[in-house]
Amino acid sequence: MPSETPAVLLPSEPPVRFVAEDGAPVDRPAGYAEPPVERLREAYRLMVLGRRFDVQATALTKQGRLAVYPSSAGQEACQVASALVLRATDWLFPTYRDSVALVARGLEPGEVLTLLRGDAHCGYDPAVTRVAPQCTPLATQALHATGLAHAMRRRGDDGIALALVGDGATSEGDFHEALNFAAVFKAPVVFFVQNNGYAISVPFEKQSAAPALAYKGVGYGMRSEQVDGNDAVAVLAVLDAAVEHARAGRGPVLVEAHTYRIDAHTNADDATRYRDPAEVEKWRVADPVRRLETYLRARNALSGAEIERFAAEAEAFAQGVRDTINAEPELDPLSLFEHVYAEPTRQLRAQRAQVAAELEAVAG
Amino acid sequence: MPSETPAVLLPSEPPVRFVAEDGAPVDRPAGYAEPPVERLREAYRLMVLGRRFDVQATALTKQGRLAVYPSSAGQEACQVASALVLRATDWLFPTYRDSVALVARGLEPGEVLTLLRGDAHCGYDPAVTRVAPQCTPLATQALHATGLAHAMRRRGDDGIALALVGDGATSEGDFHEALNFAAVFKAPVVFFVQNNGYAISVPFEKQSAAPALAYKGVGYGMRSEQVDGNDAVAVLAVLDAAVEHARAGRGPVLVEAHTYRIDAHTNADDATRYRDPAEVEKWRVADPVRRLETYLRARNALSGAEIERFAAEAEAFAQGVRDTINAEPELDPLSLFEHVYAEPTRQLRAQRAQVAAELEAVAG
Amino acid sequence: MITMAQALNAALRDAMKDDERVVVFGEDVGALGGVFRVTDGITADFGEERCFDTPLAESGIVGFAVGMAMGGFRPVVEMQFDAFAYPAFEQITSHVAKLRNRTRGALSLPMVIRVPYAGGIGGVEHHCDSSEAYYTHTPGLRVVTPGTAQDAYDLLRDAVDSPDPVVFLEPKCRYWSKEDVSFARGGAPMNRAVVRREGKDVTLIAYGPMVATALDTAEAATAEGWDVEVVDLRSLAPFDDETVTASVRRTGRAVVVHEAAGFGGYGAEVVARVTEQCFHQLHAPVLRVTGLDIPYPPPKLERYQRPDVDRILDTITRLQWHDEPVVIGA
Amino acid sequence: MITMAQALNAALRDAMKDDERVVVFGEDVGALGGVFRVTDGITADFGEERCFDTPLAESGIVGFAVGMAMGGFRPVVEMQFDAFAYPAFEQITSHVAKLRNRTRGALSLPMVIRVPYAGGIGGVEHHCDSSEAYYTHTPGLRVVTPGTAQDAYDLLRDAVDSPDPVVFLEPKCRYWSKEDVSFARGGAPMNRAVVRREGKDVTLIAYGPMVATALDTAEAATAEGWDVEVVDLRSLAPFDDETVTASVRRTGRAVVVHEAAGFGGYGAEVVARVTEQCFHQLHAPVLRVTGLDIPYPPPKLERYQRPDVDRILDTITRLQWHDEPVVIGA
Ligand SMILES: Cc1ncc(C[n+]2csc(CCOP(=O)(O)OP(=O)(O)O)c2C)c(N)n1
Ligand SMILES: Cc1ncc(C[n+]2csc(CCOP(=O)(O)OP(=O)(O)O)c2C)c(N)n1
Ligand SMILES: [Mg+2]
Ligand SMILES: [Mg+2]
Repeated sequence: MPSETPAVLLPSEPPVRFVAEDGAPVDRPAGYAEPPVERLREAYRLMVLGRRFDVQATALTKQGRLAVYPSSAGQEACQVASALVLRATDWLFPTYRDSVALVARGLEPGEVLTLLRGDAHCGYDPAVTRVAPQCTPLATQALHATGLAHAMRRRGDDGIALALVGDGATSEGDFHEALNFAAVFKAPVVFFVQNNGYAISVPFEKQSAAPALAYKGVGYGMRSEQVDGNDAVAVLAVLDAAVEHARAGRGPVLVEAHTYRIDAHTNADDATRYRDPAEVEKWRVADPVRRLETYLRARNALSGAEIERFAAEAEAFAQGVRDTINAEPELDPLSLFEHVYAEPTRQLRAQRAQVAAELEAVAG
Repeated sequence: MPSETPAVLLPSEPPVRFVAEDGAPVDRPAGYAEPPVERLREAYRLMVLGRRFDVQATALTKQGRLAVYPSSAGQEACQVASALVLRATDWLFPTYRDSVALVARGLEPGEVLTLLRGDAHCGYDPAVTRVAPQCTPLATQALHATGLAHAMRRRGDDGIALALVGDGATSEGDFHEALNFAAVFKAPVVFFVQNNGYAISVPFEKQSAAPALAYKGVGYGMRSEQVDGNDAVAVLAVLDAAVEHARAGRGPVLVEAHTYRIDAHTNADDATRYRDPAEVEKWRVADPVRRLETYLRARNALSGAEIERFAAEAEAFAQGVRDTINAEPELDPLSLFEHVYAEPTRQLRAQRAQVAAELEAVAG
Repeated sequence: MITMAQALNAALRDAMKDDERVVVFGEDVGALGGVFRVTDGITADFGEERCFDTPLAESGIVGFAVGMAMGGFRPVVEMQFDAFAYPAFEQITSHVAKLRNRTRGALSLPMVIRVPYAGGIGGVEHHCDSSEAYYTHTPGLRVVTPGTAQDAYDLLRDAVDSPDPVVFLEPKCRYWSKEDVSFARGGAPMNRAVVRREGKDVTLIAYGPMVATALDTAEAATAEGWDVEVVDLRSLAPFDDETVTASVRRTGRAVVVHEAAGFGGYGAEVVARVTEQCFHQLHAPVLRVTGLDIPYPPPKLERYQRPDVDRILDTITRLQWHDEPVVIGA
Repeated sequence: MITMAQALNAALRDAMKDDERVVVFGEDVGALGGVFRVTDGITADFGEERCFDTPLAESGIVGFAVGMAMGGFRPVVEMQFDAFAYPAFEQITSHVAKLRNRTRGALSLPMVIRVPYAGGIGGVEHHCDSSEAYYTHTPGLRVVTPGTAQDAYDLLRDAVDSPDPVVFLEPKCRYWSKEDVSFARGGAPMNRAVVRREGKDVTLIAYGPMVATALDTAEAATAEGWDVEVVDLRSLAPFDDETVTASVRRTGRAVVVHEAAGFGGYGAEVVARVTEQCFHQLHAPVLRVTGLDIPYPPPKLERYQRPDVDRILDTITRLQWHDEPVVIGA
């Protein structure tokens, strides 16, 4: 027996918004309280930091310091909110696109970029940070988040899991299976879809014919919501409510944020092959950082001096990122054999010995 | 841009019904015309035939004549409607559960049971019958139906594809991917979910928390409907409309029929391990064959003599099935090598020669 | 005397008793007890929390298990049949096998994926695949398969205890074979092969469904005057080179037997390893007796697919006992 | 001189020109031209109907292609990277490989599944898997892989023309290698291996990404006084026993080279077949030079994974030129 009527499960129409593109407040959507101003200021600070980090990381790809970097420029409201709505004991399941969310959660930027700089592992300790390795096989992590959320609930923790998913990834079977498992087991997980309009070159119209991805929720008996993803106030308000819903044991929630990928898919991509630069310009107007800045300034919640301070802080942070990444550590080829199994098998020990002998031959 | 508003895409609530459990007519649901009485009589005839076939097939498993048989007892309204709503040029994509639909479409019962009697192939020629092999890997055929529907549209045919899917199979990733591809490409395909309450032993409550599976449609931008699956009049009416929608190029449709699997999952299953016989009895009251019979009789559209004639016809049919299946043909082991590739490879020719030599050794 | 299915059931129960973190889930494993009754009565005795039915989605089951294992549980999941594990292939190959490595050991995945596999039970299409080679080629997985009820118990206990993910392949055709089983866990460790029968003329290397066939062959071979040694691999990955090569060095001849299609099958690895390591002790090439390179045949024809005593004996005959080279399949 | 990527592009275009039924689809193959630009400009030149982007779902792509093939088209689909074909594993294994057999030939599936595979391009995790062994073990599939730009053209044309489904593995690291390519289709048929370089001392058996490495090794080996023959398999399934065993019988020694992990890899089948068929002509065991049995390493360490000239030369050295037995890995 479904516990909720279909109407309750449908998302708001139009998407929830607190702040218009020009930074002016709009009517409050019923059911969502505006987050306290301190929280908004913190979001602003982290968005500035995150954007600077993002620019820095892209620059490092040009210098060959990173193998690849998928930018989250334009998605800072979503990224930062994903970190802010969680407790330290909650789990975050990010994709390759979500480095800024990890930075906002307080992870070491050098660790966040470990894999992208060409190392074999995710850099940070997921058990300590409660951040799963950034996931590349699309939508697969949504199932991990669901299982982990269920595990927390089974153990009596009140932790929740937040799974980040792209619009393209919602087309994968694993996305469907994750939502269904979550709803059936009432797992405390929030699926947060950043619909940035593209999956590499494929625009949303070719990805789905749905009125919005949030309309998928009802088909699982899951609460759903859609939100203006470039309005940090709205994203925070909606995600806070979703997290609370999940934490209270009332089941999973699907949230879709309508946002835009300002940069190419990664530094290796050429977006001019498939989209009109005018479209990008249009979305620059909806910039989430500036929007929040305007909103806070108008409310006298942010001074010019503070803006400068945050910018300077971000600059120093970027310098730190550069220093860390430029101090390239030697990677030990023999480490490749260490973590395939809890103990290297006989076969792997033999192969390690062989590589060790090669290294010695070269060295000697 | 989605072409339809979300509300248009949602299913009727409650499910569409023309005839109550006791056979009395109910109010006509807006938007669906009642099928002509001749069509209902034909449905009745085929349901009687199908049920008799089903009983016969189960009996043949007990005699070891069939390896296994998944009964569609209780689902005759859905099965027969699935055949009746299609033109000869349309394609049907059935599962292992849908033998009665194949019989209703006019396939030779001996061919329908070929695989289940232990042969290597589906028995009938899909290219001629326009019926895909009965599919076991769950939900996989929904994608084939979508691709084939798209192919028909691309060639300018006005054919459609009808994909039959169980409630359990809707949980598979392939179901999701099929619905999404269908909606994005506007493929002329109808997904017909026979929600018979169980996936082997797993009841629907453990399969999905959705208010109904038909609520999944909106999340793909797809029209959807739900129907009383034991009301042949309603199933025909709803499927006719869905088929017409698809044929007219207006996109795919998801239809869910609420029905019940009266028998165990297959002859090999023991349903008493997981469900209360009282539940089965409750559903026997909703029997689709008797319901249609009562309805037609009350409208003077079916006489006692006709009922007897249809029963006799079904009996003769069953006798034919017995005769066919009892006349066990020899299977040629060497045929195993013929259709792995268009031409057997050198390697397969060598293996065939080896088996041929073994056979000769035994024979000689 | 209990069946292999019962031995597996006992192993699950004992593992669940010994470790609160062990949970069992999959399709129809609850009230029904699994289509092969391996989980019979476990939900009734341990509760829905410990053994439960999931929605019907294999990738979902495995991915959910990954999450539960990250969350401190030790999931044992059931794939209902071999071919129905394929939807989980990405989760198994890209995550289950790699998560430890991707996190430098910070996360481990102590989980078991049980897969009833292979034929011999009159199953229809998609119900009889021998899928071992798809798993054994993937670094990060352990792959084991019992050939006896005793090993079913021992290996499953070890698999649940393993800190590494284990693909646990259960030979369907042996589910109902009966044997005395000890629950004392005194058997060989999970990664070791065992010599099931000693012999001096030729080594038959088998596993899972073919162990019994290999032993039958050894018995039949005595009539021909051959003293056949039978090695049961038990662990397909990693491979126990030591036990196998020791046997082959003793006998100088070997035949690998499996039910899976031969081409690119697991037996090829066995042949290659043994040949690399024992080349100069071999009197003849290591030969294979395998399934044909065709989709698994239907019930009425499956006997042509599965290695049997005759085919194995024929192959032993071809091991150049009289030192004339043979040319095979050329 | 054109690159392998361009040769593939030309093959697709020519196939589309010659046969209206050929359609190309997958992720990002339209406006973008594929992440490796193999489909560059095809949508622009042939229209959206013939070459189009799909939603992001690999099982969906393959399953949809099955349906289109049933409906009379000849789909050529792209999996964006090796590891991203895994979600399609069930469709490939249970349907693509088997539909003809399940319908006694009434339905055929003339479709091509293009998979950019293997490493050597500095790719991050999940972008460099050598997944050939997962496909070659599945009866009903043909599996081919070009090692040269010319073969890229020839094999892809043949694959599109084939009445059987073909898994077409494209070695990513060779996409940008340049060569003169003839579009005359005068090459060897799709199911044949070719001798790329003649030699009399030892046969190197390679395919796809390793053909160039094998040729480099042969060149380097002349300095050591070895005359090395190089066989490029091209077709992994079926395997061309004739060409390969003829070569090995001539040279008496063989080394199989591939980038995939060694254990249970395709090379094991090659070793097993060649040994079965040439045992008495072999002066030494057939050895393998393969990837390590670990998840594919990250960019900075991938050189330790991939067979290179040194490792192959070292292995040639171990081919018992002086008739002392060696014991490997024991
Ligand atoms: C299973 C799988 N298929 C394909 C890819 C290759 N790929 C990487 S990112 C990407 C696009 C993803 O789009 P979306 O989900 O919208 O996320 P975004 O990159 O826009 O954040 C693709 C196709 C992949 N990583 N995994
Ligand atoms: C991919 C896959 N997983 C598991 C199975 C085993 N199996 C066969 S039928 C079945 C239940 C299907 O239930 P449902 O879709 O509701 O169809 P019904 O049998 O009720 O008609 C299961 C689990 C399968 N055939 N395919
Ligand atoms: Mg996107
Ligand atoms: Mg059902």
